Amino acid sequence: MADTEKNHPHDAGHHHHHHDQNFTDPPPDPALRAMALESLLVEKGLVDPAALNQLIETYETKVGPRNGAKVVAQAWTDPDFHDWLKKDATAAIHSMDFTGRQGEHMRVVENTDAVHNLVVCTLCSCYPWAVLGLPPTWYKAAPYRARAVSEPRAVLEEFGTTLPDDVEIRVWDSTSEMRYLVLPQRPEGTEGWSAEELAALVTRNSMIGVETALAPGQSKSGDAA
Amino acid sequence: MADTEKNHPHDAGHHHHHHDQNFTDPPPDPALRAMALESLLVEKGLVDPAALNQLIETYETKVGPRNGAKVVAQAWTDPDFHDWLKKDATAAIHSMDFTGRQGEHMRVVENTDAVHNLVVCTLCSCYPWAVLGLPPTWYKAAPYRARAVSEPRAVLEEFGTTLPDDVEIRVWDSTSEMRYLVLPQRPEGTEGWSAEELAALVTRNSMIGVETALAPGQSKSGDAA
Amino acid sequence: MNGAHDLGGTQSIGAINPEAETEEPLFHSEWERRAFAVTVATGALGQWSIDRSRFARERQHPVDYLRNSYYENWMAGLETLLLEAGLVTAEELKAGKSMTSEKPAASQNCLTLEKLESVLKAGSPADRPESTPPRFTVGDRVRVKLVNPKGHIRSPRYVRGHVGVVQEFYGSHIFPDRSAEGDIFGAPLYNVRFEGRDLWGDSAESQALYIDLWDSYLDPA
Amino acid sequence: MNGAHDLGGTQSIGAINPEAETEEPLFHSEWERRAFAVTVATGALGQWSIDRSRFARERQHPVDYLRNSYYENWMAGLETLLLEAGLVTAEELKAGKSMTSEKPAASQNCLTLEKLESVLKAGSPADRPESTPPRFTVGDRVRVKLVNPKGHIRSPRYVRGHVGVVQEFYGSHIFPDRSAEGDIFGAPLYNVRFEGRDLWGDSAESQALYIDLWDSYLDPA
Repeated sequence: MADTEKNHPHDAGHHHHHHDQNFTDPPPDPALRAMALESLLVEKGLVDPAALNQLIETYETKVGPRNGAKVVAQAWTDPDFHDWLKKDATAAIHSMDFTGRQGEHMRVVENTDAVHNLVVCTLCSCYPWAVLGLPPTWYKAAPYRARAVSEPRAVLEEFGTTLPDDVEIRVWDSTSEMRYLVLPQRPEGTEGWSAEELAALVTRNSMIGVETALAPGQSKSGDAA
Repeated sequence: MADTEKNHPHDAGHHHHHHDQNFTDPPPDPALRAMALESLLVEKGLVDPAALNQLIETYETKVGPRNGAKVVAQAWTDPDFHDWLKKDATAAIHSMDFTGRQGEHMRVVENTDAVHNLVVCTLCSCYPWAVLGLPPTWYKAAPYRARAVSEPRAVLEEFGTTLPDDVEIRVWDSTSEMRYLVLPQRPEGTEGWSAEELAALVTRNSMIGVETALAPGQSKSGDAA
Repeated sequence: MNGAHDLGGTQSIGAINPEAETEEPLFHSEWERRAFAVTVATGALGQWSIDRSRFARERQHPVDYLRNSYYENWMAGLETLLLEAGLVTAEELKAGKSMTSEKPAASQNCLTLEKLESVLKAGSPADRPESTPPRFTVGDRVRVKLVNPKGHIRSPRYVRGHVGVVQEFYGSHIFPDRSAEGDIFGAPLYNVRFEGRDLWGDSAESQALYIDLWDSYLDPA
Repeated sequence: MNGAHDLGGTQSIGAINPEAETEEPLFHSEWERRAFAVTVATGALGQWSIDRSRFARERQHPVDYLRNSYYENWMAGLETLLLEAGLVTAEELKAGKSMTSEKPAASQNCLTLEKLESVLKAGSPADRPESTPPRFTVGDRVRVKLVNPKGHIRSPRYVRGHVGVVQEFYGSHIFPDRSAEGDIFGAPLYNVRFEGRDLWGDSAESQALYIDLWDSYLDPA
């Protein structure tokens, strides 16, 4: 019996996949792919090479987490701005001239002794470009996107951040065009510091919520990670 | 501003993944992996090479869909057996000596003019070995497992099987150790046929539910697929 | 666990492309034969349940699980099981050679040629005396719990949260969630019908799902 | 759609392994710079919405989506968008060369250096006049619909079926499900709080999820 199944050795000795793609092949070389795309788009008049270079330059030098750090330091030093930021973050942040793409609609969530906020985008990689620039690789990769919502404490531990059990962790999943910025707690021992001095304590990671702001004298680094 | 982000070219020109694995590497060669596993297990006394060969021989020659075809043909020709099969498929099938692994707990689901049954295992690849042998590759692969439950009509079309809109499709997802066998409809024009003649019309695919049984004179093939 | 194995309802997953029934070989290469045989044979050592072996495959990274062919997933799972049972070391797996002259105690359970036929014939029935009485009966409306456990579970994600009707009580079968952790006992098992349109929307008229679910997966609805 | 992009709650997905903030470059290679720039620049052509571009990335096979690095997914999505908009052909993409001397009409919208600063500054606000009045108000209990659409949706699978409480009404924002199909209109958007233990079990005490959800994703609870 079962004779339809025997005598078909087909022993090719290698993979035999029945997908449309063969996942044992390496993916196309991304550098060649990017070059082909750009050449073609330039030739078609769909992109302007000078604008591409300026676009890259803008995000490499102008739009980055120092913007957000200024917002945070301002909130720490100016109670009126702090209130405005919590009530209408979009207007408050735009007033500092941090406007534009991925910052059109802003909301600031504030850390306290009782609440710690953490921002993620499980569905893609939404991130407040206008105040933080382009997101780091880990923010866009699968492990953070998968785990930040289901086990935020374990995720925070991987950044060296341990919170007391009774602190409520609020995870903000950026599913709409609303962009979230964490307002970290002002570090102790910074009484009388200027906004400029304070801004140096405000790391990008503290504004995503995976770390706290630096303590005075603490160097910014990912040592803990 | 954003000065922490510039002047770090790191242009390695190739992939820079932050996974534990690097998915651009090809997976290990399965033939070498199988050989290493078997050698090690033999050396440790955990498997008996003679038993391995006999195991393969058993499923290549003894346990296969001809078993199931006999069950179906018997049900088509013997009303008492048909009733028994529907009431207690395990006992009825075991009475034909089709017993053992992945056939310990059987249930037979019958196609009618109003109902068509389809079997899948979305979570792994559960399959009634005792009556159908080992499953085909497509049954174990992601597309069938993903789509059989959510778009069974589209799946059936890919096997060349079109059902009237008013036929209810029942999809059996094999989440437990209960194993499902579809009892296809007896083809028209087979009045007076013997069980042996009828069994030749019963394809493996008709007992999974992705096709109907063959009509008299129709050759068993995957032409439609 | 929420893993890549839980495929029901996944989209953009490609065409089925079945090989013709009359043309597909049972194995597509010699190594598949060997991977099949060593997996089945080591299962008979009694060192792990079928649930534990499923869980070992599921715990792979989603990319590995989905790009592996079927028997590659079996091999990956078997390697995990052997390591976790302490029967082999990672070095031994890599070398394909034992690093000790001592044979593990489990080798006494080796599936020998002599034992093979009776072991295959006996199979591994999953019915077990009931530990708890069934809470539901045929005709009851039940809602599948919306849970996200980290361990093994046989309640597929696509049906969690949905309401169905109990069709049949199958008696008490080994409860897979705990069996995957080595704790073997029975729990009431039902077959439950769900309407396709409840799960997939109006395009799924004339379509029903029949799913086997254990008592503790369900709430009254 | 139920695809690999919908990652919330996926397990066995590995460690985060963040690069140190002070050490990670903004781009890890020159091709990432170019992939970033062409994607942002072509977005300004007005041929597709951000929702459509997300949907183009999501529709990849799960293995491709998950093993690709971030900007590889951007390139894959951009190729799909360009093809579907009829701006390029598959042959042209392969060759990296135009097969026609005619420039597409969309080239009139090319993001030139002159326009760049004002376009970046303006951004793309997503608020739109309301098409329907909001059905919910702050404090309302809502249940996320347990749906499995084939199209784009921004209601993550891990929250579907669960009950939360409306925290804030954000006004009317472009509805992504239809925007991905080219139909741009506003719908009420809320921020909704869910308790961690409802989603993940008792181990998720002291944990809450805040998720932005459109009106039609919700039912009263």
